[in-house]
Amino acid sequence: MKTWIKLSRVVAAAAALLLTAPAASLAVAQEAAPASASAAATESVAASEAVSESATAEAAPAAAHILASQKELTAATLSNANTTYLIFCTAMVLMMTLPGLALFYGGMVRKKNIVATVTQSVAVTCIVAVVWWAISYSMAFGTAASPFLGIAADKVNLFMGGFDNLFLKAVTPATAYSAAPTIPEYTWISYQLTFAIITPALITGAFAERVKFSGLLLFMILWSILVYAPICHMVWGGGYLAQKGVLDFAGGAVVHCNSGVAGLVSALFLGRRKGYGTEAMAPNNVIFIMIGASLLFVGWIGFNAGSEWAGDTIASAALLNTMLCTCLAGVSWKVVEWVFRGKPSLVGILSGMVAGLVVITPACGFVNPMGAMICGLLAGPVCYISATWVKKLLGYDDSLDAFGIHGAGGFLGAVLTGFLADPAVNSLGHAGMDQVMKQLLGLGVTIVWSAIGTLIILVICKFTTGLRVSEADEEAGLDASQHDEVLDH
Amino acid sequence: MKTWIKLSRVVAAAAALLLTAPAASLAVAQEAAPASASAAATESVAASEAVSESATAEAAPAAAHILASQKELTAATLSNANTTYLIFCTAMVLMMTLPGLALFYGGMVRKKNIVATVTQSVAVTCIVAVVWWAISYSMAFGTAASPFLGIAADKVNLFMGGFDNLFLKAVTPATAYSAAPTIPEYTWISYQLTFAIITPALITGAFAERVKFSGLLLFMILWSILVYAPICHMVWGGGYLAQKGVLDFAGGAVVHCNSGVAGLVSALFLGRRKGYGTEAMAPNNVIFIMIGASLLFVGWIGFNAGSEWAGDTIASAALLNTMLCTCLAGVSWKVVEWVFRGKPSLVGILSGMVAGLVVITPACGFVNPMGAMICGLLAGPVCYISATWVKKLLGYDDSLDAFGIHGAGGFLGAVLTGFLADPAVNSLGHAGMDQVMKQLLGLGVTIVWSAIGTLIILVICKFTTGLRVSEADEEAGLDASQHDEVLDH
Amino acid sequence: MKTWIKLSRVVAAAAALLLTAPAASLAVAQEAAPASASAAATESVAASEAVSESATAEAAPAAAHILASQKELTAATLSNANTTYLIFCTAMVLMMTLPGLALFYGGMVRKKNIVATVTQSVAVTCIVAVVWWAISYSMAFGTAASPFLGIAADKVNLFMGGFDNLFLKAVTPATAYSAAPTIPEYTWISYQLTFAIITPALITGAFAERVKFSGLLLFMILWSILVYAPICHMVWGGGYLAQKGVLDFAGGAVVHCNSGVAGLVSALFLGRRKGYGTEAMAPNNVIFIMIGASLLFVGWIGFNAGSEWAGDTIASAALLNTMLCTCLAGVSWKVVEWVFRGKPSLVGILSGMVAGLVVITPACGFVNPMGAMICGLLAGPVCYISATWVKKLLGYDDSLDAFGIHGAGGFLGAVLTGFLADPAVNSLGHAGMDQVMKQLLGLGVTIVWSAIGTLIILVICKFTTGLRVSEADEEAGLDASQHDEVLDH
Amino acid sequence: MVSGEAWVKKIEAIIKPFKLDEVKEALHEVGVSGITVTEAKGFGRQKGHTELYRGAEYVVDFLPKVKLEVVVDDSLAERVVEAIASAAQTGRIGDGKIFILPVEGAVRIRTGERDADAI
Amino acid sequence: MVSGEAWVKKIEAIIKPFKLDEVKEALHEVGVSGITVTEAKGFGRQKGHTELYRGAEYVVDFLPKVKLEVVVDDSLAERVVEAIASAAQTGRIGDGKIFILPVEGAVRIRTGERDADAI
Amino acid sequence: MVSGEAWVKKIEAIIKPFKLDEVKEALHEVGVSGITVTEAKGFGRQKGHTELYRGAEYVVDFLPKVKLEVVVDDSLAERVVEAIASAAQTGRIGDGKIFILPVEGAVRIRTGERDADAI
Ligand SMILES: Nc1ncnc2c1ncn2[C@@H]1O[C@H](COP(=O)(O)OP(=O)(O)O)[C@@H](O)[C@H]1O
Ligand SMILES: Nc1ncnc2c1ncn2[C@@H]1O[C@H](COP(=O)(O)OP(=O)(O)O)[C@@H](O)[C@H]1O
Ligand SMILES: Nc1ncnc2c1ncn2[C@@H]1O[C@H](COP(=O)(O)OP(=O)(O)O)[C@@H](O)[C@H]1O
Repeated sequence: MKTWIKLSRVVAAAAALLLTAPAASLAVAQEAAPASASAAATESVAASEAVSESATAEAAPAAAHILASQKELTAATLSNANTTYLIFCTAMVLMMTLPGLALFYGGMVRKKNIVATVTQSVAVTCIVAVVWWAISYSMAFGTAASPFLGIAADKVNLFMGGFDNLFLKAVTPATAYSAAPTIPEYTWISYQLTFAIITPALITGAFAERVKFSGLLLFMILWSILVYAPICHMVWGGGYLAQKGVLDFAGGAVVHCNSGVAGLVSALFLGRRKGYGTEAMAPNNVIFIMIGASLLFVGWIGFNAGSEWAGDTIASAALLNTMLCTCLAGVSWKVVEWVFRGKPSLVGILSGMVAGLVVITPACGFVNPMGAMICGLLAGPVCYISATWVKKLLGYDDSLDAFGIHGAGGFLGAVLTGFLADPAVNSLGHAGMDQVMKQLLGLGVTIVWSAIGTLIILVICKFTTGLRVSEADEEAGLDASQHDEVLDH
Repeated sequence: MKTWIKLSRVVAAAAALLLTAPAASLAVAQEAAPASASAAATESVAASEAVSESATAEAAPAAAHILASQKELTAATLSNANTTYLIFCTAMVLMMTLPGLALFYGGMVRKKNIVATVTQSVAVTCIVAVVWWAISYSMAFGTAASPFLGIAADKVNLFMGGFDNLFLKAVTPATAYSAAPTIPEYTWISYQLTFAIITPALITGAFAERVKFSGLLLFMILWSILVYAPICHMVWGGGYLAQKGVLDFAGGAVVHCNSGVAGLVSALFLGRRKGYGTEAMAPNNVIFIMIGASLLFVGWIGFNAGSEWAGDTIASAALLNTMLCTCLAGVSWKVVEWVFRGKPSLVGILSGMVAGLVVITPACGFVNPMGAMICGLLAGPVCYISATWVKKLLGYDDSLDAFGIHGAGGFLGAVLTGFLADPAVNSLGHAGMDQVMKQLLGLGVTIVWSAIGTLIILVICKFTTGLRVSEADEEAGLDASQHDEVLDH
Repeated sequence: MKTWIKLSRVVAAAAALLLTAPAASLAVAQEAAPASASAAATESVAASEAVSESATAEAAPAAAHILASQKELTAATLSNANTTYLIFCTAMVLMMTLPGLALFYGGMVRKKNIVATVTQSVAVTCIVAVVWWAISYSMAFGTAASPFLGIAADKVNLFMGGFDNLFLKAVTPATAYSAAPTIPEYTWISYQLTFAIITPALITGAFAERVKFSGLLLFMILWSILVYAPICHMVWGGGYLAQKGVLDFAGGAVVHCNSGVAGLVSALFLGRRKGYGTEAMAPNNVIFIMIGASLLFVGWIGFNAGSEWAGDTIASAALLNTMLCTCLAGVSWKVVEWVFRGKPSLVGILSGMVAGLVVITPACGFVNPMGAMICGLLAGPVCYISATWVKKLLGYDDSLDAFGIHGAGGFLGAVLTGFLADPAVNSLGHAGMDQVMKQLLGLGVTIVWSAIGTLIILVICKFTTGLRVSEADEEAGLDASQHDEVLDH
Repeated sequence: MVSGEAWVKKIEAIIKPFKLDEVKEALHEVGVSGITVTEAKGFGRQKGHTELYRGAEYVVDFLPKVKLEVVVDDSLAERVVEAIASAAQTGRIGDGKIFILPVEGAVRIRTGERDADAI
Repeated sequence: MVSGEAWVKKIEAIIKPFKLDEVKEALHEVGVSGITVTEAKGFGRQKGHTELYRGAEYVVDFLPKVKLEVVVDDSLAERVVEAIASAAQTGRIGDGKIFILPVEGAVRIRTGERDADAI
Repeated sequence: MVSGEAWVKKIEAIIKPFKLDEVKEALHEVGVSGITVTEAKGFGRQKGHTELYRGAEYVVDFLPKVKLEVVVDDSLAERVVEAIASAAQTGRIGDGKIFILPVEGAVRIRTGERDADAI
């Protein structure tokens, strides 16, 4: 019977996800006509690239989104300032996962699971770096030159970058990636790696307190390859969604919506924790949560402003927008909580701030400060509702709200970007219902791909390594049962 | 009777503060004559600005202190290197408050108040950002164009920047602030925001373990507007003290003396914690204190060297001076403690380091390394005496030594700057008794403004939200009573 | 009898170290011939310096290793981008020690020693900064102009930089160090200071849980002067090993092998902790270990990529290599542990990551990503064996594996650099048996100097301040006995 | 006042931590109005685990337990014991123990009430 | 040696944490030379609070308490109880309880002294 | 079931923390199969230390101790006491105390076994 309940939940989830499909297909339809125009435009842009780039490379790096290829890097094109910029952004985004997210999640679980939860972030970091080097960088930022499974190379390129750059074999000290032509590709790979790390690491929040360590590792390897790399390619690697004009400055769809949906599917698939709803599951250490959230905030500057790949005006806008939206979202969550809960809590303010960071992520390089404040004002209440009421209503156990905050916040931010983009801030941005439809297309594709991919991977893990620990192991805690290592001796 | 004691203490404090007034007025008098000359000089500088700036903008950015206005930013004037510099400094100063100061203070209180103390830093961050966007940035760095309450615009400008830039409405992607003309104003606003955040956050150290959360929030909103913004404008926004030639590289007066004095007044006004002097109030976690102090140290590089707004020679001097003074102050506090206490303590060394950081703050971009060592040698003993003997003597309960360290250290540093400034390091610096008098003027005005402003705000809070929790709530701890959220379950 | 055992252990250690001497002397012999050639080359390089440098300063800063001197810095040669780069790298390396290493080590000891262990890192930071300013910077990066103890200046220069720059007296805002001619010397001093701090701080891992605080301070002062400064000069200050062509990008020999060997000698000299092998000595807080290791990882980007002193292509390679090697080493240690221990542990993965960081340190700016992966693959198992089996076998008590990880890892990395250096990445690099011999020479000299110097200093400390606490103090814990300050009240 | 006679009993129970909420509920139903709880480590038949850090092995055979203390009237003791025993049971090794100890006197600090009135 | 006769008493007190220093002083004055203290959580008439994290509600009805144990000679027991009771009292709900238990034997580990000599 | 007769004893020992492993071994050899351990702070003849933070002085006279509780059959009690006493002894002040208390009943939660069978 239990299996039955589980199955029915999974089906329900699938159904829920399909509800987004119409929106997506609608958007696809709407895009059908302009698409060819846009493709033509893309080509012409590509044609005039050699000329335009030397002139405007710095002025409009985001345009390079659509033009994915490897370029030569010479002493003349190399910019020490921009490379410096991206190296530090890399360090900051790395800090978001280690120790940021590790502590943010580690502090939220019960004490018997803190070591295991933290280990998940650490292990994901290590394993994803190896996968990135071996396979997924090529799939995300490569350019397929030969057909794959009988599909023509240009069609393959819509969804992934192919396998010509496995083990980074085509990368040399003299190459750059077309989106950031003034920066050595080595740094580009490193910076993008930190995104490839934190996205799956976010999903561990939905797995927490019941996942088997070996199962988690297998899941993460497969997910990096089958879900992250293609979605990343579609949006940032010059693939399908980039060509459709989807705006996603720093990862509202690629990182947050993607990991949030994967978290929801995983939470439904794994089922609730033993004792969920009856046992007290208060966070074991809110100070660790605070340290984690703070380092997420600080590091997110490298994530958001860093996504401009140069310390320029757009990066400056992204910086200020990130700070304003985050802080206002902290306030707006707090206010909602004060009203509904009677007292404001530290975990509440911090959750609000993280919600704000998520919402501003796709928008930060496109909107003006007033737009950022609108994002912040909505981020608090919307994510509050999603992480409290909606979760309760639907009854799934997304332990640390991977979906509640990242899924909902990423969705909200992507949509708001369509409404609020200000061309004065970024000439690539543009607001209006047409842009909103494009954003919904981007979200729809991301959600469907992520949900289906995640489900397939979960099934694979379930029947190989296994995914959930035994009841006794869950009771004893993952620290003891998975790692023989506990916090309190 | 209790009220009586409280009142008498407040009066005593007021008296103590007035003692500084003569020094200030003396300095004002002394300055009367040169002031006009200086004003003239200012004008001529302003006149030749168009010429000089393009030539020497990078060489002498500190000159821009006196020339506050918005400038146009073009692709030609934008410097990616300097923008990169300031974006990272922003991240570092943000890290000072979150998680730095939050942990530094959180570790020092008793366990039943750690969550509340940490929440104060977090909440101040959020609320100040919103206030900064709405009002205080305009007051700090705007330029009043119209009279205010019947006062002529140029007189208004001596004390605040007016209200023409509320909600950042005059800021665009193409504006820069005159002090840092190579950097987008968006980044300038962000960087200065982190200063506007940490200054009131420092005051929470004087409030700790007995303040009502709602009262604290109201206090912080008002204080940001009525105290921080004007003092910031007077020193850094081209106002009165800037024109008088007060040297304050990174905030000895604006940040530390200001918050220290506000802390003292608040501590006196609130009265001592229940059990102060009889109950054991040892820090709940010295490791958190260490993490906090360390992140303060690291982030302070962005605070001090960052206040040059470019990675140049002066920034380099500020960097080295900061490291040397901090470390020597750690040693000098330790030695004093070893002698008087019998054993050196971790909290002692860390307190010494923070004292060193505070003392070098106004001086770091003006003195040479030998000067920094003199600052460090004095920082330890002076702040040790202030935070231990003086506090004991006067009997006020400045829980975490907001005044003992930041007030005293800021004062010492500002005075030492007058003695030690080396024109070889920074052509704007100049040592001598005349400069010391200017420094005392700056300190006097800051102290008086801060003390009176703080007192007014405290009274407002007391009679609206209330300021101090009930005895039972204080006993139970602020974590439970203010936030329903405790560290240990 | 106890003294006897101790003595015999020290003798054994000395013997073990002498085993490396043949390798060293062999290498010296081999180098005898090419050395003169290399010296000639050096001279000719020096001759053509004025020309070459203006042209290629940025392209090949590592060449400057061999050409140590002070240079004039003008507005024309100053690079804001590079200065920005190095200022942030300074902050990051500082963060490695505080709070990184302090937490990494603090979490590993028993709870009764956590405060003392943390205090050691903090105190070393403070004291070394003062020594650096007064003496050791001059010895490491100065140029001796006059004979010392009757030894000619150019011979003195082979081993140390002399005493002409005590108290930084020859440093001005207009000087730069020849290796980084575009950056003010103030920043150079600061950056190198962070290396001078972390190296002795690493040794505290071998002292942990039994060292007297006063003894530790004396040890650190002497060690900074007598061991660190000369070795640093020999490799990075243009001394003997630099001239021999030893490759050490970021400190495999200077920092890690050096501190590891010093740790081994210290551990042998001090003897084991009371209860070692019988009492449970599990880490008191693996979360602190995780925070520490994570901040080491993040900060190490400033350590490794920073050692290029500019954000360029070589720095980019160092960045990517650091990330890849670290993560793969985390995986490879985990796998070994999973096989031998039955379960992977958090401390294990983190130890593997630190091992990877150590191994890639000397290699990071010379090898390509494939080389980095080879380093990472070996780092895990080799350091695992060294920190578990070898330690057990030899029976010394290197409490936190200063030798097991830093000594062994530094050695491995330096040797691998000789095998894997890729001239396409860095034109100064070159792989082959001749380079391997040079690397062994560098390691041999470092090991012998470090071992003998450390031993002498230990003897001095033993007979002055004393080195080890009494049995009762060790039982009570260093926190209470050395600092009157405990974590739990 | 110290009667010497033990009309009051102290029930001490060592249980698995995650059973605390259930046991509390059970005691509440039986009419117990006060409980004192301490964190404890237990060593017994239930096996612990071995931790290995860089070659050093630590046998962690003390497992986390929670110790409950309830002082009740003699008449209630048996019911309390049964309530705890049934609520704390999982049937797996390591479920814990209950001990009954005699108490000779009790005081409620707030009021100064004594013995049976105090509990 | 286990006499069976209880000339020695163990006084257990559950008090509010911030009263520990005062109680210690009071005991010191009565002549008590040894005390053992444990952190505890208490459940009783005093109300706790409700914590709400992202929609999940946790009723925290265990409040922080401190448990004192003092073993004393029968003759001293009453004075000890009174000392604690008066020092720990705030008059507010949750002040805690004192229990007196019989002790049948005592040993000072350092010297091996027994019973009354041991305490 | 609550017999009133105390055939079972509870041995409580306050020892120095670093002696725990040795004491556990000693008890194991005597045949004790279950121990419950709590962290405690002890105040006694052994002197603590004074902490001074920025002028404020805190006398820390509570020292870290470990409290062991072992419930055993009357017949084993004396041997248990001796095992603890000899294993925990350092001869230095602060070694701690052992107390013997009567127990009137015991239950093994897992099985419901009572009294002697339960321990
Ligand atoms: N004789 C004893 N004295 C004190 N505590 C005991 C005793 N025996 C068991 N315990 C406590 O009860 C817990 C459970 O006992 P254990 O033997 O592991 O399993 P079970 O309860 O199933 O018999 C132990 O961890 C210990 O805390
Ligand atoms: N029957 C009991 N058994 C054990 N501990 C008790 C008992 N009753 C109360 N306590 C302890 O005493 C504390 C205070 O009791 P409570 O009922 O809250 O207030 P009061 O002491 O004012 O009656 C509780 O938190 C609990 O730790
Ligand atoms: N009368 C007592 N009641 C409860 N605990 C005691 C008593 N006397 C001593 N203790 C405990 O025993 C520990 C050791 O006692 P102490 O007087 O310091 O030294 P010693 O054991 O050498 O006599 C104390 O720290 C305390 O925990």
